[in-house]
Amino acid sequence: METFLILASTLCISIGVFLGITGAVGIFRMPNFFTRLHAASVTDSGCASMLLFGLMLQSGFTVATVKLCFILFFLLISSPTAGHALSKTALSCGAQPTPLPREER
Amino acid sequence: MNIGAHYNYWVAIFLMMTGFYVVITHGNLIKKLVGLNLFTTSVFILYISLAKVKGGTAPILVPGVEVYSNPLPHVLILTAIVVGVATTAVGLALVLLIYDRYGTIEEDEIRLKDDSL
Amino acid sequence: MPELMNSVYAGASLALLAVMGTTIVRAILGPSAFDRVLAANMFGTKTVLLLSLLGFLSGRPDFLDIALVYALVNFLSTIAVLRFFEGRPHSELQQSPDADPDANHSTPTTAMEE
Amino acid sequence: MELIIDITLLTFLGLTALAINRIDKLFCVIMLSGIYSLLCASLFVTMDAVDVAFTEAAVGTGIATVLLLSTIGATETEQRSAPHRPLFALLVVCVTGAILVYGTMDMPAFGDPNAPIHQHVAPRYVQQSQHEIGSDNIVTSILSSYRGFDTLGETVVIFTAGLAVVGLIGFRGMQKFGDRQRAAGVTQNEMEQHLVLRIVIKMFIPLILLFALYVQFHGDFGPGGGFQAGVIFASAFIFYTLMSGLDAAMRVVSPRTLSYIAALGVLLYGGVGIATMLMGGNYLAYNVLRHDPLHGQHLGIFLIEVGVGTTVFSVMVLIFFAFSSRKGLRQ
Repeated sequence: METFLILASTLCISIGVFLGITGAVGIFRMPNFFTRLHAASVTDSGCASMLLFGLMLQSGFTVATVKLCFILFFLLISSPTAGHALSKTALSCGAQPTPLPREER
Repeated sequence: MNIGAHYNYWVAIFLMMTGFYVVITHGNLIKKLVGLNLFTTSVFILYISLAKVKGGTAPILVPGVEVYSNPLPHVLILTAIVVGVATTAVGLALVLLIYDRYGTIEEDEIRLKDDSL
Repeated sequence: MPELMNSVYAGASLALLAVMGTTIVRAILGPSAFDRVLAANMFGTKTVLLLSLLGFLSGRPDFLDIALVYALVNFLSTIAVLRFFEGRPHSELQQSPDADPDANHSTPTTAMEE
Repeated sequence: MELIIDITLLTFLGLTALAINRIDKLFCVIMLSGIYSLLCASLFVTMDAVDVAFTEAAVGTGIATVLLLSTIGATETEQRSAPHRPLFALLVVCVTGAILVYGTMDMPAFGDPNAPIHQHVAPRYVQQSQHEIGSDNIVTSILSSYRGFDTLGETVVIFTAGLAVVGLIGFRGMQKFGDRQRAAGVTQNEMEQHLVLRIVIKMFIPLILLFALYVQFHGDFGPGGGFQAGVIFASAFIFYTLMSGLDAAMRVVSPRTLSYIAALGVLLYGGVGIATMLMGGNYLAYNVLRHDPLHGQHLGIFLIEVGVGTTVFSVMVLIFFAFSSRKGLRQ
């Protein structure tokens, strides 16, 4: 049982970290703001939830799990909201999601 | 481990000097305040580095742990942070007032306007 | 077995540090103001995760309150930044294409706001 | 392992500081200083200073960023002057830095348990505070009991800073808000565009208030206390102001009430000291408050933490109100 828990949480944390790195590559390599926003906001929630879930498996039924749940809840709501508001503000300030040249698509 | 022995202090000094440089070279008042913040924070880092005990843990008592980091610098810095922000707020209020009077927050232009009076 | 878990935490923290480094580079490079906000926001989220991991790594996971405060504060500053943006033309927020500070200083800047 | 994380974070700090120096868009400087203070706070956690990290995150990243943003919103968003005599300054800075680095050569190594700082006073706090104060969090014990007088000073400083900000910039320009809004072409339903944001923030505000109370009253057992709780409580009000506008926020709690609350906090703190004197003890020696010294300590710490919390909360909200009446941030 313990081995299974360790395996499961290792798997979850690895997936989370992988998603995080994907987001980092996206935010670094993508050509303009809206594509970067896409890369960051899509991976952000996934990374956070997998990582925190992996940690929850390790902490068992303790106060730490409850706090992790709160953090997860907060991140899952606030980070998409921030992404949404950011893109909306960018649009209203006049930043246009320009189409990429064909070879970069 | 030899790099680690003094690295914290050196980075703290580097940050302090960066803040110092920002304060003395840049004429923009807000940037000066940000530089002053860098300076303050470097002092915080220095103090907290001094408080660290190798193998110790956060100074909140738990059964079975004997080694704790030194809590005294933590207390000093905790209050210093809040006071630092309060003073930053006063500084920013002064910047707003200066902008009201002079219409600029650049030191050179303020001095020019002072001279032309 | 705890050693194995510890190395997992350690590896994950290092990877998160790398991610944070990338976002810092993006925040420094810009080019537009929104990119910086995006990078700062992502940096905050990753800091929250790093802190949770650090709690487990040091064996005292009861300090997760701090991670919660980080999440809160990160959201607060992002919202404040967005309120700051509203009603400002995009051109004012755009970093000039060359990142060389000396070149920026020599060019006459755009008119003051209002 | 911790050393690697420590060194990496410090290197990031250095990078950020250099970037702050180079960039002349003030907005970007502020974004970077937000990142800088988050980095600092993570560093404090790796160096075991959880309470400090708590405060730095709430105050440095939250309040300072918001205040800086509203200032540049009300003034200028760009630095227009070139660095003043950069080479000379660089020389001065390098020489000073070199002298300081030379000074560190005599300092004990990082984390050395035999360093002089760990030999005096600190062992007493670590070993005795449990019996003398009865609180798990040694930082709270020192902050509010051993060095309660010091903290009283800090609270008064914060109170004074709040008074100074209100005295300097006040809440002027508020009647003109409608005019300026029309001049800027802002329609009334602008906020309705941000429906998602509005609903999310509305949902978060009670949770934040609850969390602040938890931090306030949990300070004996974990990281937290009056300073942090006050700032978190204030951040709920800042959220509300950002969402519904300054006028609405001032209807919830007016600046006049806030200044009364701030004074009340300081008064409570000082009053506990007077009470201990009247009951035959020294100033702020809580042992005499109850028959059992430990209960007395608990009561005293509880009261002064409440005093600190209310003062910090109301001063932060007051300062934020004063700054946002300048319309640097659109509400």
